[in-house]
Amino acid sequence: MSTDAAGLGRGRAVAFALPALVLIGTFLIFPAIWTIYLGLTDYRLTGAAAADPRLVGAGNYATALGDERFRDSVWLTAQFVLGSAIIGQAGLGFALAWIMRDRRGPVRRVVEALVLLSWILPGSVVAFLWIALLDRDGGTLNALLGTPGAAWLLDHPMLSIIVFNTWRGTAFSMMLYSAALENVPPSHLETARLAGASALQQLRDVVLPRIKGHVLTNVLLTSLWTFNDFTPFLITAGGPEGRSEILPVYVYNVALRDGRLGFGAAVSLLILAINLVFALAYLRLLRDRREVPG
Amino acid sequence: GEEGITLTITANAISGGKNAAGAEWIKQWVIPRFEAAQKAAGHEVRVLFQPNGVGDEQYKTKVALDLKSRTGADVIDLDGIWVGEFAQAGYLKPLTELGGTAVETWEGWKQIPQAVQGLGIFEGKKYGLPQGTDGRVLYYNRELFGRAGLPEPWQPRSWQEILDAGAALKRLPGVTPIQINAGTAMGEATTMQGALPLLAGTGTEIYTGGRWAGSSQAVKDVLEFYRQIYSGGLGDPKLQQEAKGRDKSFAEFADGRIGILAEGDYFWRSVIDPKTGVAPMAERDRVVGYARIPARRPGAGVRGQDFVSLSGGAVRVLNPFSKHPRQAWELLSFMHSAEAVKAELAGAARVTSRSDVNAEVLAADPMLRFVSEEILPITVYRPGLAVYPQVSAALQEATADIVSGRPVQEAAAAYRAKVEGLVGGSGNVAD
Amino acid sequence: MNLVGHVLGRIASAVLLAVVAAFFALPMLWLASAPFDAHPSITVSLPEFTLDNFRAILDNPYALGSIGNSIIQAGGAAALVVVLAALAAYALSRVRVPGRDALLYVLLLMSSVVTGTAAMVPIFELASRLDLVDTHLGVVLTVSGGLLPAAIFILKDFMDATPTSYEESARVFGASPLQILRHIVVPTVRPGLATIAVWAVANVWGGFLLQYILLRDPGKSPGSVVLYTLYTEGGQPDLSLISTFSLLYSLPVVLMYLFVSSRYGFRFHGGIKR
Amino acid sequence: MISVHGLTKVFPGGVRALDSLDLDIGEGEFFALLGPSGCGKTTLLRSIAGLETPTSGRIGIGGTDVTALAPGRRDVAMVFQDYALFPHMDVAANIAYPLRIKKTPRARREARAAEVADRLSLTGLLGRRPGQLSGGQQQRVALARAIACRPRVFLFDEPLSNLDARLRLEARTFLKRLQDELGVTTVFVTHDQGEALALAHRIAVMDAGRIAQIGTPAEIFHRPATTFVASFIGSTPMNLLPGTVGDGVLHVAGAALPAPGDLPEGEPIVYGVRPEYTDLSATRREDGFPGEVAVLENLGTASLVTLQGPDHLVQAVVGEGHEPAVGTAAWAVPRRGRALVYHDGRLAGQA
Amino acid sequence: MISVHGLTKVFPGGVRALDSLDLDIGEGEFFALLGPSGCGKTTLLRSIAGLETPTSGRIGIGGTDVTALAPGRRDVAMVFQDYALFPHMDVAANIAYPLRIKKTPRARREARAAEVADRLSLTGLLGRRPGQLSGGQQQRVALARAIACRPRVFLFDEPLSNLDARLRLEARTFLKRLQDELGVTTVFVTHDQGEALALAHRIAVMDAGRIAQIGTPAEIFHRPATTFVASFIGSTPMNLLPGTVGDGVLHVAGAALPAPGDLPEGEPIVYGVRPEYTDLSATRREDGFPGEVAVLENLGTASLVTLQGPDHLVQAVVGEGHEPAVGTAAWAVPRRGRALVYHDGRLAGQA
Ligand SMILES: Nc1ncnc2c1ncn2[C@@H]1O[C@H](COP(=O)(O)OP(=O)(O)OP(=O)(O)O)[C@@H](O)[C@H]1O
Ligand SMILES: Nc1ncnc2c1ncn2[C@@H]1O[C@H](COP(=O)(O)OP(=O)(O)OP(=O)(O)O)[C@@H](O)[C@H]1O
Ligand SMILES: [Mg+2]
Ligand SMILES: [Mg+2]
Repeated sequence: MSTDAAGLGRGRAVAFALPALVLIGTFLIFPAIWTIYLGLTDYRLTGAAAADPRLVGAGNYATALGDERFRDSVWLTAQFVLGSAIIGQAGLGFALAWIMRDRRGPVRRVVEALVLLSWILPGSVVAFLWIALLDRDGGTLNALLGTPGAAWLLDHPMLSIIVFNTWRGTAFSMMLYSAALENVPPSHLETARLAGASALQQLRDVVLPRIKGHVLTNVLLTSLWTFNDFTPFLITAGGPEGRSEILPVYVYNVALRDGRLGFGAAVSLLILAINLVFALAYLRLLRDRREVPG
Repeated sequence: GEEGITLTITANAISGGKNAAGAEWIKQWVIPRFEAAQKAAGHEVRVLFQPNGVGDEQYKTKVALDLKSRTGADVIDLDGIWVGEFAQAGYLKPLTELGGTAVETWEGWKQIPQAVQGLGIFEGKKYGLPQGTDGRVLYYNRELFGRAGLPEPWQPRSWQEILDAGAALKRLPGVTPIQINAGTAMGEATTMQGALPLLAGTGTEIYTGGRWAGSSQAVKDVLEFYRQIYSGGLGDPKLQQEAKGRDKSFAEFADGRIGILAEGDYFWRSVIDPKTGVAPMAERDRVVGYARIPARRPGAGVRGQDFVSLSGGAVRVLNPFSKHPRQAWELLSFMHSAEAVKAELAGAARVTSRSDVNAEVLAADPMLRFVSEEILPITVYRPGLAVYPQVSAALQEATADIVSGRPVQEAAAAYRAKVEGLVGGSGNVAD
Repeated sequence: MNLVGHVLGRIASAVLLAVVAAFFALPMLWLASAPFDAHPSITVSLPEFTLDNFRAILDNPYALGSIGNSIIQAGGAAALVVVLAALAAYALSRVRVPGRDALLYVLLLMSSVVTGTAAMVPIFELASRLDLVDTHLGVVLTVSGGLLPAAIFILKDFMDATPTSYEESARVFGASPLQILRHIVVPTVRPGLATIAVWAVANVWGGFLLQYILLRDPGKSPGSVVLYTLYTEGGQPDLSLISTFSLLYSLPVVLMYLFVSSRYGFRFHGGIKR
Repeated sequence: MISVHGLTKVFPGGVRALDSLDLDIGEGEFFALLGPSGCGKTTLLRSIAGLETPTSGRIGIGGTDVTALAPGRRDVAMVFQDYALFPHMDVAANIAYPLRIKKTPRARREARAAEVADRLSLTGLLGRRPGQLSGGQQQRVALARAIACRPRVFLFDEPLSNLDARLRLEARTFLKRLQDELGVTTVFVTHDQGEALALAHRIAVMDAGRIAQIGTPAEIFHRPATTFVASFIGSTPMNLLPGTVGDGVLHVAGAALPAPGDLPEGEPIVYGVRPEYTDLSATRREDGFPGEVAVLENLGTASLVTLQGPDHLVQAVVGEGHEPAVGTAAWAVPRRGRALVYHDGRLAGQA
Repeated sequence: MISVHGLTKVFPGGVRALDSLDLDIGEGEFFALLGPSGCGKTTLLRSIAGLETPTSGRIGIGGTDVTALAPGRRDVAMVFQDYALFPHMDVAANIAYPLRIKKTPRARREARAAEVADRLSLTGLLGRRPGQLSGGQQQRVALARAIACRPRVFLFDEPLSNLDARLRLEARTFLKRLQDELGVTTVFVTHDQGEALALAHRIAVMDAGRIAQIGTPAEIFHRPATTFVASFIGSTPMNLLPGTVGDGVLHVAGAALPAPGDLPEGEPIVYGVRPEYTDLSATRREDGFPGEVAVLENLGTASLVTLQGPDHLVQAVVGEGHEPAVGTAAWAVPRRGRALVYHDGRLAGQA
């Protein structure tokens, strides 16, 4: 007999989780460990190093950390994550959830449908849509703004992909925050209103403390996904001159275009490490929250 | 023994998409005829075609992964530039090791000029059969030349004459005088149509005698030429940065908005062809002129030439892990027979690897005859080594630097530093 | 509530929503106009109306079939992910296993890296040793491995939020754990399962590189791979084909969205709670 | 102090929660709103607070029309059913929150919070978070927060319903004393009639968005104006039995009872008598409702007896030691002058 | 029928929810578990159901030891406080669920569900979802589901606490009748003493994981064994005043009262008397507690008067029409024989 609600018990719980764990183990952990090994070699897809890769130890890591392009790429990725995941997706997603929290009817349905469509349309299609939108000559945006010839993707590549990714991923945050806001007791908001609190004061004093957990989940997942999002490659290909070469694009260029798989694997692990730092920072914040019993 | 053999061909071609004609040729012509011929000879052979329709890098990756795991098609299409790195990785073996004596005695060798055979040769061994080759020229718009008061036909003899023509064209409103590919967005097109022909025009090759060109005067001269174009208002720097810049340059040329464009003969055949081109020019034959790419100064080119060019091309190789290498060779050589090559062209004109076919099919197209007769003798091929793509990328980055206004000296130094890193130290870099 | 302020607030939020709707709709306009345009360009314009593009795409030997393949692969992966993630999330939500949360985080982090380019060689070699190259199953299994951690992570939040008294009640009546899962838990978290299914489909639907590398027979290629073949020899996009195919190729996910949102509604729980 | 005129609230879905409601509440009054779930009590309270925009009608507080005023500017304080304490703030910060919003200097508001906390015996808890408090303590913190900003009006929405039965009784007495001392006008929503009777100066019984009766607890208890109010008030439900008038006598559930004057002959009426005013007789009585003892419920100092008649149920309260045995026959006899007769649902006389 | 021996439950966090508890419940008994929040009532009920694994001790049902048996095999039915109706099944499916698990053929279980629904007047609701039912209806569906599988034991965890005050009273009578008719052994958890008194054959009052007293409602009400039970039972809280014994007389809050025999001299005692057994006198009385009338609460047929003494509060219930004015002086006189004297927290005598 067991103490959990469904009477699963450890044994059956393991049996329930096992199929997923086996699949994850085979198609995730195993390749991951292999990738770690590759990261220690000078393995290439072709050439002499493909036939006979040499162990280079931490050499790839040293090379990456010493590579200006890698460091630039880290910095661009930080901008990308901060701009599109944290400010863009989480910010806009929250704003939408907040505005629509007590709205019903067609307006909400249309806005939600559009936001969700941007999320579920296939990446390759979406890339075309944005290239068409931002094109220098025939782009719809230039036609609309009356700025023919404005080369958005060239003059503001980061801004373009940040706006793009905001467009692309806001749906997830919007849904999550909509659910979160339903958990904020209306009586708390109303207590603040009765005390005369402004909308901003209500957000600060009532809403944010309440949905901190959701904010953390959201920021964690969206930054993780944004960190590893390859779709911007389809729009700017990392250009011009690497000015939008975020880490996934960097890895793609290194591993696929240049065929340096060992080095690419090492960089992937560095990305993992950076992600880990992010996650730990979030969890740290979370632990701070947990010291406050709710 | 040979009952029920299956052979597979793969290529980056697919019906209804990329290189559709090539795919159709394999499916409609090669497979039925080869199967019939084998049947006639008493062999039961089935041939399958595995089409692809993706970017070159992805195709290359897939083929490499297949070969790495000792699987894959028996006859494989490859870019000639990949032969070296594939061979080094053990993904390819010399044809003679696979096809046996039949290889040596194949009738086709006699028809393929030695220079063109080089496409499939690595370290002196033949790994593949070249499918065809091409050459780079300067295209110019005769109408614009006329309006700018420039002579015509036009054949510049030095870089300066190109710049002069550009200066004249600059006076026409809405016209970009010169488009020489630069920057990383253009990818290999920058190296093929820009940096390497120019480098050849200074008498240097990117890789000679086991060493890679560094920040030599030659490289600086090339970069200086770029600088003169892009900071002198003769080229459109934006075009060099867009992801789809090359396509756009095609469209602009077809539109009469570019004066001079360095491109391969592919541009003539497939881009501005009045009927089948992607950016068709109805008056191509009347409006578009072409000229050889001059050396920096007369006589300053490689081998002391006045004019230079660069060539590339695809090859077909045998899979070293094929279960039926001899039959695969039969299939491969069948695909390179004069009859097959002619069928592949399907009436179109293109510079093939076979002289006998060229003589026949190029008769009607003066431009391609020009390439075959005037350009191929002076052309240069790229080194088929694994690091070449990265050196090429470094070169592209150097041109990108110039386009975005960085001084020649700095761009050259940065390029040299990168190359040293790539090729394993300064010992492998010239100057 | 202050009446004037109320009205002003309503107007402001309506304007903002309109701007947001326009922002999200703008890029999609092209998809609505180009497929019907006899000469599509990248500019959105009133189309010179024609259905020829559709005829042309139907002539493509792989186009329609590829959408079927996408449905098989995305549907298969979504089904697998939903079933396995639901089982695992339920177990993890209900039984305290030491290190459970740390494990989930580590898997989540790994999943993002392993779906990247660098792990291509290991994944390909693995698939080729398991004889999964050029099979739908290979694609389904490899993408599922990458999607499962996040799916478990999100679904666990749903499971945590359902009251345990339902399960206890069923248990007192003698229901087995599997019966409880089938009769009680699955129906109550159905919106969550639907959301995860849509998320999984959307993720697989657009995936290109992995699918391309794992498949040989173009008759098995999904739409994302076929979309890339719609280029001309020179690597130029064939806009009439691409726009039309994009529309057809997007249609199933749009229909799925409409179905799911009308049937279950998109609903998220969430928030890392313990 | 509070005057409500023609207040109507129709929710977007079409629910008419308040239906042209009029109400006047005096200065310093402790006023209870009583009624079944969904009758509009909360809506009325929230409209007074300004949290709902009325569809039509006017609301005045202290002589000024506040209908269009924002809630924060009406000078009212509200205590919600769930207390709405902010979980991330400690007790002191919770109490001082309204003052913080009003930009009272920190020292002043801390002093004030301490003073209020002292009055409600919360001093030892100032540093705790709401999650670390018992239900009764949470309720007092919510009260303290409402008191801290010294509003003109208190609005309480079922502040006791989350407490357990024992605590509820204590909190009731506490609340009553506090209001007596502070003398602040208080509107108090409840669906527990015992609470309303015990606490209020006056009670409004609501039904479907309208007011069924307003009066002092005694008026409401002893002379409920309608059968609805009658059925609602009382710690045990009033017996309400259908009958007819004939020859000046009421014929109700097998009993013949004296009728009050001026009832039309032959009309159907409803006869109401509280179990507390119903005596049990073990012998047959003309003026008693016959039945068999079906259920016995212990009320502590008394017992509630349920008689099952041929087609009616009657309840009576009997004192300690007088409980009949279950299954025996008995007659329930209404005490003289304590019964109420309703005609057309409205009070028609006392008998 | 149910026997619990030495039952101890320590939760992983270290909370000792049950502390070596013994209990025997007879066949067909309606047994109430009463106690303040957190005393372990739910834990005991869940242990009987098998939803908690006891740390030590044994549980028997109908003579067999079920301590290690899975909940589904104990033949008990439980109604949860939140009813736990499955939201995605209609009423019929909910009621039939236990039979579906027991693999009863579809036709049989539908018939049985309809029969049970009829008995609980749910027939018209069979096609509805729980979300479309009122609280009272939901409660009846939960009962019907429990009844449908004809278990040996019913376990109810505060089944009335989610109903509003009015419904609760009706449901109480309904539940009592139902149990009388079915005669199934029933264990009923509540923290409302009124409910326990009204419904149960016997009551166990729990305190901190132990049983403070077991007895019939009358025993518990009239002779609470400890001050804890005394303070917990009664619809108005019992007056419990500290005092001392001296010269055979009790000195309590300014009054001198006769002491019961055998109390040690000079010891501190607690004097308990219910407000219902306390009379008010407007004139000074030696045996009365002096005070000033501080609060008046209307109880309907009576009023509760709170007297504020120099350092004590005393409450008394006065009949209609006898309410004193607030602020006047009065003396609260315990009725003879109704007062209880506690020494060391345990009942020491009656006075
Ligand atoms: N925001 C809303 N939208 C639509 N209908 C509502 C809303 N709020 C309340 N109602 C409806 O208005 C009516 C009155 O609701 P109200 O909350 O005032 O009742 P109440 O008397 O407070 O009931 P309870 O005792 O259950 O709290 C109900 O029928 C309710 O369903
Ligand atoms: N799963 C658990 N883990 C740890 N402690 C628990 C758990 N369940 C209950 N407790 C603790 O055990 C004690 C008894 O809890 P129980 O739920 O039995 O009380 P109760 O008498 O039913 O109270 P209430 O009237 O509030 O329902 C409480 O202190 C409670 O905090
Ligand atoms: Mg309410
Ligand atoms: Mg409990």
